[in-house]
Amino acid sequence: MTPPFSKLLIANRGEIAVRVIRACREMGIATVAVFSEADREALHVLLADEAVPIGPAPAAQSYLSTEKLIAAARATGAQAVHPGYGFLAENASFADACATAGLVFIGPPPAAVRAMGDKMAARRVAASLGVPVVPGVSEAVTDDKDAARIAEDVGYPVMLKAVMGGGGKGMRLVHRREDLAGALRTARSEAGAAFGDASVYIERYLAAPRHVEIQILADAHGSTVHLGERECSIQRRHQKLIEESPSPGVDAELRRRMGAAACRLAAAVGYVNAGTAEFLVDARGSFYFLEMNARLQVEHPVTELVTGRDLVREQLRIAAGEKLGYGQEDIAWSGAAIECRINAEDPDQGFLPSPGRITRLSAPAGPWVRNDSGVYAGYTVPRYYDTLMAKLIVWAPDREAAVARMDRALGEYQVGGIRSTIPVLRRILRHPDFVAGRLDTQFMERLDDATVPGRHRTVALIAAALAAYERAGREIPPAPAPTVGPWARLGRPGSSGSRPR
Amino acid sequence: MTPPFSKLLIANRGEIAVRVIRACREMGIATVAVFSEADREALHVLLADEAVPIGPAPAAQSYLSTEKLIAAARATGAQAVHPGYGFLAENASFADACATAGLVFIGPPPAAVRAMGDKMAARRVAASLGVPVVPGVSEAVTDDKDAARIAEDVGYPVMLKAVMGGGGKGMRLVHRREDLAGALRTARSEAGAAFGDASVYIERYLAAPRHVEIQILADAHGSTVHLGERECSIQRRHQKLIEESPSPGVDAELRRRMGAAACRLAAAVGYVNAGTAEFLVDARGSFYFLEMNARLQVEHPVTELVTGRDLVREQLRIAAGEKLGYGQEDIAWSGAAIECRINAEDPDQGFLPSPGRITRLSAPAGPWVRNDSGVYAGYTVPRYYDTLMAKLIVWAPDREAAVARMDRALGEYQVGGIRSTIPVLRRILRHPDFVAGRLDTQFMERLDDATVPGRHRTVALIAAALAAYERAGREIPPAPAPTVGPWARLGRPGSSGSRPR
Amino acid sequence: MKFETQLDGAVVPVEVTGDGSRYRVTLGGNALEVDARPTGAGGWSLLLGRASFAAGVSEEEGGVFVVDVDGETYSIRVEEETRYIIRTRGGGAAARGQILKAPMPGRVVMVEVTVGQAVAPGDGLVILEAMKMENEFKASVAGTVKEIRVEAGQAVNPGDVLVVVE
Amino acid sequence: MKFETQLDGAVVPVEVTGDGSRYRVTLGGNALEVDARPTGAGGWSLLLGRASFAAGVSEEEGGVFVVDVDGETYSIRVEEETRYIIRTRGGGAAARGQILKAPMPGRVVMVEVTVGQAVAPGDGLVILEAMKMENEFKASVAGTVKEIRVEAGQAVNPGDVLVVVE
Repeated sequence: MTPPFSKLLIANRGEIAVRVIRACREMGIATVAVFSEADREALHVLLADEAVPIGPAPAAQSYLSTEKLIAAARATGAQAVHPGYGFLAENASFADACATAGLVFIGPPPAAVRAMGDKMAARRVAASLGVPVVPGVSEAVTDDKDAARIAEDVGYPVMLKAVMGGGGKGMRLVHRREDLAGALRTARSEAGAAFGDASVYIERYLAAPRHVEIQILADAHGSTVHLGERECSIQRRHQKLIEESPSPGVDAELRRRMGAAACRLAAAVGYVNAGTAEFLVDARGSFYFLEMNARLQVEHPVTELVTGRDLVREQLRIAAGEKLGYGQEDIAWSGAAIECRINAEDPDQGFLPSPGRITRLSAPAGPWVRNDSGVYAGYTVPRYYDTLMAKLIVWAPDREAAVARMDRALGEYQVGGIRSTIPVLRRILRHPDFVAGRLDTQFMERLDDATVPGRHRTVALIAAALAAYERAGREIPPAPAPTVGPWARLGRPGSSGSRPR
Repeated sequence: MTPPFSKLLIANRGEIAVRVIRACREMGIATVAVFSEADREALHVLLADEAVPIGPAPAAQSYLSTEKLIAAARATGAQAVHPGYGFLAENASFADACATAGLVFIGPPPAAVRAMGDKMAARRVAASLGVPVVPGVSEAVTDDKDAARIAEDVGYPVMLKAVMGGGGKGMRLVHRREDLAGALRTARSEAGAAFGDASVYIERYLAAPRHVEIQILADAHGSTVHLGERECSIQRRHQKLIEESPSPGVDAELRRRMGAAACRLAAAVGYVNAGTAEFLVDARGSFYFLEMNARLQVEHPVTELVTGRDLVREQLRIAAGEKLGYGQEDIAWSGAAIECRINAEDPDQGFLPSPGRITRLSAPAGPWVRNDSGVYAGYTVPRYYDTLMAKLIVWAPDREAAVARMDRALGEYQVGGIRSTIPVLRRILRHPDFVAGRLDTQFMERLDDATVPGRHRTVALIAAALAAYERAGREIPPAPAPTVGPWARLGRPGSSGSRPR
Repeated sequence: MKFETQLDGAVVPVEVTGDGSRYRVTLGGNALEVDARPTGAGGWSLLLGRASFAAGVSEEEGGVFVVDVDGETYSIRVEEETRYIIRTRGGGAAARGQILKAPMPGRVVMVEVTVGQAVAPGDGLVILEAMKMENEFKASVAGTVKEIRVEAGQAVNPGDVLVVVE
Repeated sequence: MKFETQLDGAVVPVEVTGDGSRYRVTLGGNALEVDARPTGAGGWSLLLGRASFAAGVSEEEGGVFVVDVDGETYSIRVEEETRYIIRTRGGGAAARGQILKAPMPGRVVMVEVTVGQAVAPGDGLVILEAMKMENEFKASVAGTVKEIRVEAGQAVNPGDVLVVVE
């Protein structure tokens, strides 16, 4: 195989930068990492062929700086830029800047990015193609009286959404008409702060839908295929925690219909490269288009494992102008894949971020276990970027075996020094609704209600006491605080430096 | 799925014990590890539900003690015993002892083990079924005159092989008739010492054949299927280093013929469970049966990755009396898989064993990379057992991509504190013959002749010098040896405890 | 050596004796023989009789040991018994106020209270941003805001005092 | 600080100056700026200009540093320059004999020579067994066996002297 490029710059960090570096290495493409001052020791820097510093830790001064990224690409002679996800991945101006600098942007054409970035415009395209959308308006509501009338038409409860939104910001669920005005105010304020555009629109709220998305690939020669769906209903505050493919709620016929809808949408906006159409699916199996993500998704590996197709490799081939070389009839699905997101968050404290040094890291391995990680033992997770550390992905011939395999793999995973989502992921995996495939976007609320006693309390107490005991034997402990009175001078076993028996 | 057993004992150690534990955990089967005094901290002990000590480090007093293994199974209430490979895996008496103790032995019936353990008998069975064998005699040669006559008939060069042999012991290649008597003497002596049976037989020597084996699965209800071949020609001293499936030298027609031959052989001896028929394939694509391995092979994962079937799970299901549930027409192959053996050996010093503490371990990960390991960072590889630490396995849609992926993965693999086969594996992967699929059992001799200069000498020198520099800054170096004369008192930078600049 | 362990509000006395790899651990009155081996970087292999566990133990501030075992995580405060007695007696009349400390490195987005303000449990005190997530920290007691030691935009480190409520 | 590095028989002088993470390494006359960070457990991230390398460095006995980089392994002896000069001058007339030491823990299978026996380079001296493999150690010089310090069946540790040839 002749590499489609000789050198590529990855305008990202963390596990996705590592993912792209690995694909490039396998294709014979030299890689350029960029890094902020917080990321000199990040894994993507260690693994790349070259690494270029691009400024201070805050992303606005580094990973979001078009100027520095283009300069780094020029300085290293890179021919192409992969934006990963997040940061500048769906920023049409960045794609423009790459083109201007003579760099191939690994993603859709700027026009398609723009067409899909405006959620209202995307809704209108969908509606015009006969792809169902959630009932609501296809234009921003600026007037509160209009909003009240529309909400009545659509029917409460309604959802307010930012026109340029994503990631849950600027979203508000409104149950009663008297709450509408206040919700409009806060939604507009959040949207303005987050996206520089305060416009919001109104949609009917679907209770407990599934969140299902379709992966598409389109080449620059007019071929578009879909690679089936991903079930992404396990979310907390609109952040996905577990994804899988196929969806237990999608059969071959629904897959065909949703896939065809996604391909029609892509073709209509001149989409090229990898993209994802997001849908809500209600309990009756009706689906509603939400938006198109003009980038590689975090959860792309589950699609890779059931189709056997390397999506990053396909992105690079497509961006280089190659033809897909296969049609929809060549896409076959085999088995079931599940992904769990290993985030630096403390699920026991409301998912509080948990940056810091990883003192111990033991990743699962063995048959059909894939770990896409951006961290290593001894690495310090910086406080500046998102909490995703790694993605644990498994494949098995069927969903039941995949759930069992993921459960096994999570049991082997240990991250010490900071907290991770591993315990809550295991609780989800063992929840009867998850096991049965009864998934919807309200799942996490049901989980929070379930009290789950730990199974290994005694072992944990023993391990903690042994660690304390061995530590006491090694060190002279600090004296107790001086304010506590006469007890302070009494028997202090452990202070002699030798271990008391 | 109802687990076929509630509890299973693994009569083995290392990566294969870990492999079996993982399969059991995914099936809901509780696991019992056994460990010698050298293995208290081994990974299989850490991962099992229960662990039972079975004696001193030497295998003869622990892993080869039928009595201790049966006692451990009884004490823990295990219902079944998985022997792994090596140790007692092909010991019919152990299988008998399990049956007597009411334990299910995960492997073929003792009669089939015995039938295949005698290489001469297996040859005769093959010949009677019309499965080609390497030209030679099907009985042990006891008389040197008979031997001379047979060797003339077969034609020099000839190979002497131990009747009860395996692993290269008792094998001698004889090029000229005047060397025959001496070779017979040493082959008999080695065979007697290794297998307790000095019988040897004579075979025609095939120059530079491929070593190709067929995986079969047979249930207790008369169904036998094959799962295609594994190419195992990359060997050093009859020890496999790299295996792959499919073989670049086997096409669908040859696979069908070899597969059918393997199934006929298995059926003829009443074989049940997983087994492997080994063949030599010459340059013209003719194949010759060598022997049947009545156990799981080290290299089973490459077959798993191209067929999507979990061989350990299948072994357990079959042993529990379940039906295969599929036929030959349901077996499909997809893509290409390669396995590299990460051994504790120093390829720069003639593959000298390298036991000791692993101070640093960084295993590759990411898309379609599987690491089946029996070690971890901080673990001490004991000197008592074989050198296999881990198996690195990759899958890709085709062989070229699989080779590139393996090369990428080996580049990420670092084992510090002891030596490993990683550097030589990478040299093999990059050899033009390997890349082109020109494999035969003489490959390693060609590799040894190739001088390969390192590509990173300068970087290595810098890293070593920096490590020495930082170490000097941290420590007061020991004084030079006192015998070297007046120089000893002169300028000793670095001895002040602070770092000289 | 005697310890008091605290997990989810429960206090369990644990006594440990032994050496090297063989320990006797008495936990809530039950004595257990434990074969425990450190496996590096805070890892422990424990054999309780034949039952095998691989636990990871990390020590955090304040004598808290975080234990990972079989996909579960436990935060356990372990104190030598005498110290525990001293602390709980000496601090028997522990101030009923709240000293809100930063649990992680981050940046103050907003201080939601002013000095002198009365707060009830659950009232927001400070919003901290870290890893692109905003996290609100609330009053755990009723009282009056006595001190505010940070302002919006300021970077904080774990353990930094943010707000004091009396 | 000046070092002499030895790799595959070649001696390369290397000078290192610098601090923390920025170093200047002068290697065979070429000065390179190196940004080097330890990443834990002997790992180093090196930036030579923009070129990035992740190297693993383990120290073995005798000042030998084993460097793993990109799937390659190098054994490099590093000596502070003065020590190197002392050693090579002091030992200029190094004995031409051979002191065969065990390179690994193992068990002696066979001693193939007797004291007083003449040996030529390549003659087998001792067979050691470790990890189920037998390994023959051969004479590297012509000479006479002066001492045999082990016998068949004996367990040996790395560095134990097995045979001395003069």
